This record gives sequence, structure tokens and C-alpha cells, in this order.
Amino acid sequence: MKERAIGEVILDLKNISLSFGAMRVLNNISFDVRKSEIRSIIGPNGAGKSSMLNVINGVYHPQEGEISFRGEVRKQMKVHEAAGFGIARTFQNIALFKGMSTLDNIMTGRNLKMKSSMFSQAIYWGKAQKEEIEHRRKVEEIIDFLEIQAIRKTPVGRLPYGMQKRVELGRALAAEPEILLLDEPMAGMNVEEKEDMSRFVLDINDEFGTTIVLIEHDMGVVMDISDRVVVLDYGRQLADGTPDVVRNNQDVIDAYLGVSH
Amino acid sequence: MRLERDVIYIILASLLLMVAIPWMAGTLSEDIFFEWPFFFEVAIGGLLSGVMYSLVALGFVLIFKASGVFNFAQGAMVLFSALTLVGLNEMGLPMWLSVIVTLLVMLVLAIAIERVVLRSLVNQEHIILFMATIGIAYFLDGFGQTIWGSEVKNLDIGFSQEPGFYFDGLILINDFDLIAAVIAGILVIVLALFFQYTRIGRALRAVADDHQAALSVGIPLKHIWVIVWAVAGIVALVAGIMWGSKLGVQFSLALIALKALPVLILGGFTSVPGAIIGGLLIGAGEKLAEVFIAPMIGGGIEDWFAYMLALAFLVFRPQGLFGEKIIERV
Amino acid sequence: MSLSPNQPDGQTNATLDTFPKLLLNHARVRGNKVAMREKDLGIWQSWTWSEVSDEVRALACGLAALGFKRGDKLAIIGDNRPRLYWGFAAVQCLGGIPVPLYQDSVADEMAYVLGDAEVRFALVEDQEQTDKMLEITEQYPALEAVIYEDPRGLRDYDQGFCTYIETLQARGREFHSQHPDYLDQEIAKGRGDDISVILYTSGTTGKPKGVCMTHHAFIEAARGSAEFDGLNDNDSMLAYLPMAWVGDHLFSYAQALVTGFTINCPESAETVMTDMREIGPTYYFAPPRVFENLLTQVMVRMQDASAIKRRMFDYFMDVARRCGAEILSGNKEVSTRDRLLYRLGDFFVYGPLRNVLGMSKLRIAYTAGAAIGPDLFRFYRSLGINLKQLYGSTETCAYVCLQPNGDVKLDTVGIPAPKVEIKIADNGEVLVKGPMLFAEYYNRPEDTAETMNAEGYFLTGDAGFLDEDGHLKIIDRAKDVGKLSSGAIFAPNYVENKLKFFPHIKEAVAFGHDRNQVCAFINIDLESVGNWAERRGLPYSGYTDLASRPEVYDLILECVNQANRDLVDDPMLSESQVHRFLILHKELDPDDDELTRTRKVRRRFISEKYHDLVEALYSDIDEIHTSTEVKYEDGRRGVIEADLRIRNAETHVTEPLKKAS
Amino acid sequence: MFYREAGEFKASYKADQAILPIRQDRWFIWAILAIAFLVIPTVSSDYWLGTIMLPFLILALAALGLNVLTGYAGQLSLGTGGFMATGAFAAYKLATMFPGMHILLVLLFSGTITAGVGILFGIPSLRIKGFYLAVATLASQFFLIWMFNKFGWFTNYSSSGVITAPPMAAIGDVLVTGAYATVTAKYLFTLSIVTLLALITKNLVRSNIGREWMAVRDMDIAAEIIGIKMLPTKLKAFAYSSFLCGIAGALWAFVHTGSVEPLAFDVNRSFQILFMIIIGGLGSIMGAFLGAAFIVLLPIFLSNAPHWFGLDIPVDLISHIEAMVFGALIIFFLIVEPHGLARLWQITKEKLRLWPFPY
Repeated sequence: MKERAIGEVILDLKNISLSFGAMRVLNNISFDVRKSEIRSIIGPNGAGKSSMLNVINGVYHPQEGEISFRGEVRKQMKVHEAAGFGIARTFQNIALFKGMSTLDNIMTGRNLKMKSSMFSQAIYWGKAQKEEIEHRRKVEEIIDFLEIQAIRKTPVGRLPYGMQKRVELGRALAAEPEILLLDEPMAGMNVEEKEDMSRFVLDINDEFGTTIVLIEHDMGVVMDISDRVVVLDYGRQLADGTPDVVRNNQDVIDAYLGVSH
Repeated sequence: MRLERDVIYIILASLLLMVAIPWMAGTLSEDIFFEWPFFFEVAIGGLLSGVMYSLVALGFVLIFKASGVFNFAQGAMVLFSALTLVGLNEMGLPMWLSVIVTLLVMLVLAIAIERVVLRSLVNQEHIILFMATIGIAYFLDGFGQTIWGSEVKNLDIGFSQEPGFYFDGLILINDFDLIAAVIAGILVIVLALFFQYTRIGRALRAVADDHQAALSVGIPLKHIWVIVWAVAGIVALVAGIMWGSKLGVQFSLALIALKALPVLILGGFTSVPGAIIGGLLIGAGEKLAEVFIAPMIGGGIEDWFAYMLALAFLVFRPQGLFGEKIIERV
Repeated sequence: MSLSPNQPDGQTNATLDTFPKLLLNHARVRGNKVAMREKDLGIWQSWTWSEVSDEVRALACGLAALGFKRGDKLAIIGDNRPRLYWGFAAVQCLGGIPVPLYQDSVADEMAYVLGDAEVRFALVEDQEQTDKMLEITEQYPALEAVIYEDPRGLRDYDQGFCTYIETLQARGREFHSQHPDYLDQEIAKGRGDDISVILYTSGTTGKPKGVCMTHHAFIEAARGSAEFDGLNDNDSMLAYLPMAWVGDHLFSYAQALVTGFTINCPESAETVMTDMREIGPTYYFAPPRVFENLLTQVMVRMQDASAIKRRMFDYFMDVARRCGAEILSGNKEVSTRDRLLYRLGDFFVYGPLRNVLGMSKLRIAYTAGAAIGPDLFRFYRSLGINLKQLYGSTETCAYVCLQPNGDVKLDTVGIPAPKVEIKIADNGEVLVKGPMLFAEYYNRPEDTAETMNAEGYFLTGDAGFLDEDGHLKIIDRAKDVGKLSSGAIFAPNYVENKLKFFPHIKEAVAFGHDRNQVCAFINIDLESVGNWAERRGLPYSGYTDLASRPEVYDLILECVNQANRDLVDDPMLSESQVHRFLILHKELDPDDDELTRTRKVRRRFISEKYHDLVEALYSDIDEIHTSTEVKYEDGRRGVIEADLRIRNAETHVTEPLKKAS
Repeated sequence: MFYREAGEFKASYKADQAILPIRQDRWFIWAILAIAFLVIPTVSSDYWLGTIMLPFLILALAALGLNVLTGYAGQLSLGTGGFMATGAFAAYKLATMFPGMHILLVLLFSGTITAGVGILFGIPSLRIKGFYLAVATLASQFFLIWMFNKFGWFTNYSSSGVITAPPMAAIGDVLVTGAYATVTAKYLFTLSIVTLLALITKNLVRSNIGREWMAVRDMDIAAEIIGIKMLPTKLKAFAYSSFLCGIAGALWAFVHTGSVEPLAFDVNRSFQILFMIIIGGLGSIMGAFLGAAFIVLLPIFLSNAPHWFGLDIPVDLISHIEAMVFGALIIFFLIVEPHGLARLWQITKEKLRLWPFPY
């Protein structure tokens, strides 16, 4: 294995707190993400991991705290703006477009890069057609990368779970994101599928230098592939550091082994 | 139930507007006659007919709550039940017996709908079920008129249609409307009690939240469907009697469903109180607008005013006044 | 038909004696015709002959720049990819020798072959193969450079040792501009009797041997077979079988270069079926198991069809069985009614079926490599698919016998191919001679000598005979053929295959050498018989239970009787009818050393292990108690005990006896 | 069964992304078009062309419009009639204000005006979803019809309320509207427009905008997260849908009936069009046509059926029985194939492609 070139901090979260009504979901969470690293967020169910991702890509707006992205403090942003900033994600419960094929789902991931006018698309001539073909090629490269050639034209609703997860990853990749947020990409998979998915995650990081923020339950996988891990528990931040540091952190051990406090 | 603060604000604001706009219109425009007793007369008349709207909307809510089906056939059920009642009555059955037989017919109808339509379309998308209820509506309209004929029939249940003076003779109100409102009110109370205090009622409420939970109450889903459709049928019959005796039993009864729709979106598809308050707001608003605004823009606005009113409400609360908030989860 | 197309510049078959020369000729003669396609990134990317020639030139020059010398070897490892095929031609241009390896071999196996063939360079497909090469360098430091075709995941590999093929080609283009005549001179130096490729035989025993083939041999084999079947440059072929296998080398490389037809590389192993359907090849080759799997798929999928459709299918398949193969062979004796029915069937069933299998445009399909069941063979032919068998081995360029169009016998492998001579030795072994014979086993003169007799015949190791029409019939491996005590020939494999062609029978072991009659062990096919049992409502708890059922014995008896009826028709083998059989209480298993890893029965071992059962077969008892030690998957050992029944099959009086009476 | 696809491989993305990648399908469509353009006008009676084919085509166009909105973009609408009326009145005003304007321009502009109105009524869709939106669209239906009835400006202050479309020519002096236009000319004119618009619609739905619509339909929040902006995407759907409905309305008033009356576009029309796309198939171009054919032909069949059986039933009773059978058939169809005739067609096609296999 060669060394990855991990760069400067591109995403910095400071003292993030988020509540829904009286329910406090995130409590004073702070961590940063460096360029080209694989950053994992782990923690038991209800620890606020998914909420954390939702905060990062603007679905939830934290009541307190500050997010800076590429050195700039981020203002409140609309949901669709995150994609424009180069943040793509996958979802814990697959959020594919069920009525469309694998190909079309991934094509949709490139929507921001498509610039042809509606009129051009209507006559399907000139720019629109050229664009379709150009992007199709890009999408085919992703299909090739994720080894899903055989299901290219299958409606995603008919695919098995593991494949759907892969297609969703493809859709996120299609945006050529700078940061890829993966919400439990390996949940509900068997060992073989998990291995495949880990390989893809590593390859993506390796090939494209994409920064990856990953939520995962499977501790083994997380410790294997992450550069740094942050541990959440009921909205609190238990630990943050390299897998080794986290593995030896007493709070983490207690929380995971269920030792009463 | 707990009223959210913004709902209260919206209702208060709309009440204020209901008073303010006619008053302003009266002062600004010479076409419009505005006096306080007259204003109240119109408003109360509106509220009373609003109760009638609520009655139809109630049928929608019951079914939507328990099965998620947007029952477009509610209007057809009103027409069908009224036609059946009058038809039986004309055949020589005494009124009380006709009512009982009609109730039985509505029960049979509910069972048939569950057997034929709902069971076959279980787990389908909402829009499919919605379309199916339009199919039911067509079928019932056709069926009812095939059997009972399509000429206008009178339904006389012995209430006076004469207007009477109330509040020291200041305000002229239709007696019939008042009685209808009372009956509708009673029905609403009965239904509320039914939902609150009977086992089936509780099951129905559970079903609205979670089908699994409903099963644990111990009543099969299909029974629940039959029950709500039957109850909706009873509500339709009451509405049919009221509207039928007011307008005569004829095809246009089916169209009152269109009147109930804005009530529904205003109150929220899943809320019984929403149907009541929505009906009142729409009824009063519509009447007030017709009298105090319509003359300025050419009149005949009753077709769409209720919708626009509801639409305006929706922009503030997309789920209706009392509807459950839709939370996006990812 | 004249095979070689217009050849300008005074080129003849004689001057086009190496593959690089053929390639250059195609670039001249049909430069704009598509030579190769590959499904990549969702569409069929294609290369014309002149493009292929350019690419090969760049690759060859790149290799030259890398230090590749005449006589050097290049290992080629990976799925069927155009660039890997270019590797063959590029090496041959330089007078080097390509050595294709099976891509699923583990590193150790590869290390052996690389060492044996003294390979200096490797052209591999992807990261997986590159990793194997890197692993191998530790035990085989002579490996100098690895060229990879798919750069995924390889960006950061040591650039000195591993080179991306496009980088190499770029170097090659530069090299070519500096030395514009170098390559042409190298190509011109090539001679027909240069070694063109070394193919490793997997070898049932011992280490694999490198079979050295000359350009001449492969070109002759390819020309002969292409002429035999009238292949031309409009044909199209799907290249999906391992490149290290002689069949693929003949069909996808040699024949393509000889005739100029198009080869098509599928997108991935999983998409072969879809890709086949898209391409609709006119020429197709598959080992019997592929055809068998296809048939199973057809049957399984048809089982889920609606009753009407199934009935229609069954009806028309009956029609096809009755007359399809005959119509395909141009037999005139088919009744008009049957012809009409076949037409109908062609519209409703056969045509659509060929379409979904991607065989609509198929002119010629071949199978070889193992015995193919007559029913299976007939099935495809009756659908109107011109499926034929050929016979050959790595040492003969997979080219000895071919079945001619219109004269296909189900149980023979056809007539000797053009320029091939066949002789049957006294022990029944098939001996062949012709231009297609291999040069030698690489660095193994003794082995080479052993397989050649004094007259220059190659000893195939197969036993067979020529029937009255001159068709060759292969019955067994020569070393397995024995004699019954009556002196009649006994070919156990032949008998076992006859039995195994029944779907209910998974394995069979026939005994008879030095015995008075043939008896057999049978393994039932758990899936097939299990299905049968379920349909009849017969409960069973597992293999042993099911195998002991009298109903199952009846079922198998029917199969054995049928096999005997077939055997009796063959005068040479009629005495090999199975007289008695038993159904084994356990499945034969490689883990118990009863089968080889390639699932061939180890007859000797089995007869020793179950000698009690064999003796029982040759006695007159009808039931025997036995216990067998087995190894479970988790390594535990256990004992299976069972009471086995022995049944007598119907046998028929053989022809010679009939004559005598 | 009829498919022989083996050997039809695609060597370019252009070929792979063609509307009909399979050769047999292309033949089929060309055959249909040949029949529609050549055979039907020559063999059909004026009755058939005028009372069946014309309304079929125009309603199919409206259904296409609604299907873009509801089937592709997932926004349930009951306002189709209102948009058709807008198109019809816009065309009337344009034709009377600029008498020399060519009918194609009239149609184009009336479509564009309707698109504007569509955008206006589409704005609430940003907040309102599902049935709430459906009911809200009824507001536009009722409001628009009321508006056209109420204000004399729209009818040029015609006293009778019934206004006639002026005669207009399509090419040269071939009239396609008014009393002197031949039915064949009207038919061919309408057919050409509908074919063209269907092609354009197909192009849109297979392009980026189409994928964005479907993404919003299938899962709006996920669509938003991958960068699709809700407002423009939904409004484009409303605009294009209304554009088509507007042209359909203009064609209905000008080419089909020859008179512009709001009654032709009441709420029942909206429901009729909705039926077409449900029966035909949501999210399918073909579905709009199949559904329109079904909904247009069914009542004709139903009102004639008793006659064929020699039954003599009073007219009003027939209309009731018709409604009844219609309702029952709708339910039957939904039960048999909730995804409409297009899905049925799709399944049949798949079966034929895989024949004799079931899957």
C-alpha cells in the first residue's frame, strides 16, 4: 500500500449543536476533515451520526456552532446548494429514483454539470445531444469502476439491496464530488458485499483523491479503512483520532461494551 | 388535542380579515351595502351552511384517516344514499323503515367496496386508489340513477324551510339551516365519542397511524375498512337527507363533494376537528365574499372562492390547519 | 471455395506464412473492415484491421524499446481483451513467443509456467494479475517487466517495473518514428516454422507442459478448418473462452487472422450471455458444458412459463426432435406435414429461442473438449442450429476431425480434416499426422519423443475407431480401455458417459476389465431426482435416503435399460451393456479423493475403496450392508452406514450372437 | 415472438440512446405513422375522422401534457381543463387581435401564454404536495373558467357567449379551421402537430430535464440533495405541461369544434384527461395515446353497444348505464393493471422479446 497524500483541513465543524424541539440530537460536536482522507463517524444507533451528515450537507441547520468549508465560514444554505459545493452523499435507507434505470440514476447525478437549454433538449440536437453522449461516457466509466455493467439498463427497483447501494454510490460519484458522505454504505450486506464496498471506498479515495466521510456500524471495516475516526454517543462526542487512538479510548470501550457509567 | 400556536394565529387572523375586508369594502365601494346586523346575518348563514360542508368533508376524513384513500366517491355516496332513501320512500315504505333499509344498503355497499376494490388494490399507490374511487363515483352515480331515475325528487322531512328572525328580530336566519346545523353538530359529537371511547374507534385511530399497530388491537384490517366505509356511508346518508331536503334529490348532490374539497385541504385530510373548523371558515368566508366582495369583480365567485381561500391557507400550512406535519427524513 | 481473398502485391498463402504477415495483409486488403470489437463503457468499441495493425505496431515497437528480443517470451494473462490479442501479434512481429496463461491460476501455478517457459515479460489485464506478478517476482526474479491493460488501481505502482500499455505504445510510436524500418524488417525475418506460441496443457497428471506450435501448424489448421466450413471475412465470433486454451487460440486468433473475420470481446464474464445476444455471432464455439448449462436454463425458464406456452413449447420441441435435425442435415425423407409443422415451430419456438440465445445468425457452431450427450447435441441441431463436433488436442491445434455440414452423426466426431491422416493403432489408440502437429514440448525432448511414433504420427492417447463411413468415434482414453474376459473391448468412460447423459444420473463408475460382464455404481443427481421425488410427493431426508428408495431404483433402472438399448446397436461395444448396478449411498467427492478436482472419477481408487460392493456386484446377492468413512466440509470425519440394493438391468443379446444362433 | 434482436449491437452512444433502439420497434412506429398519415385519411369516413380521430388526437395531446406533469414530474393536477381553456381563449384573442397571424404562430403563442399561466398556478407546488396540491389545482380550474365566463374581454363582448373560430389556413390556402375546412385537412394538420409535440416531449423526458422531473417524482429530497433545484424543475414541468394543454385547448376550439366555449373545458374534462393518463399509464408517452384512445372509444362503444344487441333503451338511461359501466371498467382496469395500458404494452413487449421464456 502506498501513502495517500492527505492535505489540509477542508471542512471544519466547531461546536455544532442541533435540536428538534426539545430533543437534543447533537451536542457541541467539533471535528475537522482533511483533504483526501477517509474520516469515519461511528457510534450506536441514535448517536446522531446521520444528523451529523445532514448538517454537513445542509439538510439540517444546527442552532449553534460554525461550519467552515474550504476556509470559509458557511452561511445557512439550501439543500440543493451542497451539491454545488462538491458535497455528494449516499443514504442509510437507499434513496434511489425507483422508476429509473441504473444508467439514468447515475446520469441524474451529473445534473449540475449539464448546461444545455430546455429548447436544445427538446429538439435533442446540437448541444443537448453532445452533452448526453459526453456525460454518458463519464457515467459508463463509473459503471465500469463499480462493476455494475450487467445491470446498466435494469430499473433500480428490481435490483437486490447490495446492488442498489452500489448504484447509489455511483450516483454520488457522478457529481465528481470533493467530499463524499457515505451513510452506512455497508449496512445489511454480507461479508463479500462488504469487502467489495470497502474496496470501492478505498479505490475512490485512491483514484480520485475524494475526501470521504463515512458512517458505519461495522467496527472492523471502519478501523481498517479509516484515517481518523470520531465517535458519537447520544449526541455527545466521545473521542476523535486515528483508529488506534479511538480503539484504546476508555470512554469508547465503555460505550461499546456497555459498561455502566 | 393540542392546538399549535400558529394555527391559532392563522384562525384569528382570518377571522379578523373576515370582518375587516367586508367593512373596508363597505366603506370604500358604493356597490356594497354594509351594516353590522346584515354582516352577522351573512356570517351566521355562512357558518350554518359551512356545517353542511363539514358533514360531507367528515366522510372524506374518516376514510382518509383509516385507509389513506382519498375517497372521491363521497359525493356520489351522498347522492346514492339520498336517491335510495327517496326511492324506497316513494315505493311506499314509511320513512323510518326507508332510513333503516338505506343504512343497510350503505353497509352492503361498504362491504362490496372493500371486497371488490380495496382488497384488490391494497398496497397500490395512493393515486391509483384515488382513481379507483373516481371509478366508484361514476359507478354509483350511474347505478343510482339507473335504478331510481334522474328526475328531481323532493325529500320532505318535515322541517320548515321558512326563515325566522332571531336576536330580537335583528337577524334573519333560515330555520332549516339551523336545524341541519344542530343535527350535523350532534353527528360530529357522536362520531367524536365513537372514536374516543369505543374499541373499534380506537382501532380506527390506530390504523391511521400504523397498520401493524392496528392489527395488534385485534381487529382485522379488512373489517376496519368495512366499518369506516359504512360509517362514511351513514355520514353520507345524513348529508344526503340534509342537502336533499334543501336542494331536492338530484344529480347535483354529487357535486357537493367539490364543495367539501377546499374544506378538507383547509382543515387537513386527517383531522375531524379540521373538517368542522374548515367547514365553518369556508362557509362563512364564502358567503361573506359573495356578498361583500363579489359585486366588485362581477359576481359568481362561489365556484372558486373556497378553493382560493384554502389555497391561501395552504401556502402557510402545506398540511392544512390540523393535518399532520410531513417530516422529511433521509 | 477459394479461401484466401484477393491478395495484392503477389502475396500467396505461401508468402503469408506468419501471423504478422497475415495481419499486415488484412490491413492492406480490408483495412476498413472491422477486425475486433469490445464491449466497453456500454457500447461496442471497434477497431478496423488497419487500426489493429497500427496498434500492434506500436505495441511491438514499445516492446522492442523495452528490450524485447527475438526468441523472448511474453506471458499473456487476462480475460479476452483486444489489447491482449494484440500482444500475441506484437510479440510475433518481433520473432518472440507469446505464452498465454489461464487467468484464474494462482500465483504459484503461474510462477511454474513462467519459469518453465523462461518468460521475461508479462502482458496482464488488471491489478489482480499485476499483483500476482509482483508476488511471483520473489520466487522468479527473471521477470523483467509487467505491462498492464487496465490502469485502475495501478496508478501508483512502481513505474519502472509496471508499465501501462498505452504508455508503452506511446514509446513504441516514438521508437517507430526513429527506426521506421525496424519492425518491417523484423516481420520479414519471420518464417513459417518459427514457434508462434507456447500453449500449456493443463495435464491430468504431472506438471503442465508447454506445447510449442509453429506459425505453419496453426495457419494450416486455421486454413483447413476455414476452408472446410467456408468461413470468410463477414463472419463474426465471440471471444470468451480462456486465451490460454488452444480452442480460443485457433478460433479467436488463428482463424481470424487467416480469414479476416471479426472477433468480439464481451464486457465481462457476467455479461457474456447478453453480449452474445447483442452481437449475434455467425460462428460460435463452446465446450459441451456451456451448451448443457444453456439447455438447463432453457428448461428451467420454460417451467415457469404459462401452461399454454409450455404445451406449445413441448409440442414443437417434439416436432423438432422428430425431424429438426434431419431438416438441418438436408435429409429428403421428412414428410411435408412435418416440414410445415417445423416451419410453424420455427416461427413460434425455434426462431425466438435462437434469438434469445443470441444464435439467430449462427451459421456454424462447434463443440469439443469432452463428450457431448446425443440428446443435448440433437436438441441444438433440431432447433436449426448447425452445431457440430470437432476433435483435436492442444498438440494438434485442436484440429483432427471435423463434422461436415449435412453429414453430422450424433456419436462421432466427424471425418479427418483436410490434410490430416488418421490411423488406429492395434490397442485402439488414435494416431494422427498432418501439418498441424506441434513442434515439441518446450524443453522436454523425452516427452516429445514419447508422443511421436517412428512414422511421425502423434499418439493422441484416445481410443476410438473409424466407422463404415469413415467417421471417427472416440470411446475413451486409451489407457483406460480394457477387455472383458470374452475378449471384447471395454471402454469404461464410454459406458459411464452414456449413463451420465441421463439428467438423473450424476456420476457413474463402470467395472468390467477382466470380468465377464459390465457392472456399475451410480450416483443420482440430487437436484434432478429430488425434483422428481417432490413432484411425486415422495418424502426423503437426504441423499442416502433418496438413493435407497425402490422408486428411485426403478427410475434409474429405466435409464440403465435405455443405455443398454443404445449400446447394443454398436457392434464394437455391445458387450459393454451394464448387467448389474447399485446406487451408491454417498456422493462421490473430491474431498474423499474419489474424484479429481476436475470431477473425473478415479476408477482405481474407487474400486479399491468399495471392493466389497464391487464383489457384491459380481456375485448374485441382491443386498449388501456397507459402511464408509467420509470427510465433512468442516474437516470432521464420520461414517455412513447403509444397506444397498443391487439390481439387474435388462440386457440384450448382441448382434454377433444373434447371427450365430 | 416477433423480435429477432440478436446481432443488433450498438457501436455508439448515439445509437444506444436512440428513442427506439430496437429495429422492430422502429418498423412498428413507422408502420403506425404510415397508417395514421396515409391509410386512415383515405379509408375513413368524415364521421370517423371528425368525431373520433380528431378528439382522440387532441385529447391525447392534453393527456401528454398532463402526463409530463403528473406522470413524469409527479405533480398531481386536476386543472387540465382550465389550462386547455386558457389555450383556447388565448388563441381566440390572438387570432382576432392579429388577424393575419399564421395558425402555427397562434398555436405557439397560445401555448406559451398557457405556459405562463401554468407557472403561476405551479408556484404553490413548491410547498404543497400530493392530494393537497391536486385539490389546489382545482382552484385554477374553477378560477380560470369563471374568469373566461365573467369578463367580456375574453369573448370580445360577444352577446351570445358562443364565439366562433375564424377560418385559418395551414399551408397555402388549405383551411384547417372554420366551416369550409375539410375534415381530412383538419385531421392531417392536427396529426402533424401532435406527432411533432410527442417527439419533442420524448426528447425532453430522455434528457436531463426529464431525469430531473423523474427524480423529483421518485424522491424529491434525494433529488434536492444531489443538486436539483425544486422550483425551476417543478415550474418547468408546469410550464411545458401547460404549453401542451394550451395547444390542445386551442386545437379543440379552433380545429375540432370551431367554437370557443368554456363549458368544453370544465372540471369533467380535467378528470377525463386524468383518466386517460391513469388508464394509459403514468410516465409514458405511449400511455397518453393509449389512454386517450380508450377513453374516447369506450363511451362510443358503450352508447352503441345496446343498439348492436338490438336493445332499445331510452337515451337518459343509456347515459346512466354508460357511467356505471365506465366506472366499473375503470376499477377493473386499475385492478388488472394499475400501471396502465402502457405497462401492459411494455410487459407484452418484454414477453415477446423473451419469447418463449416467461422472464
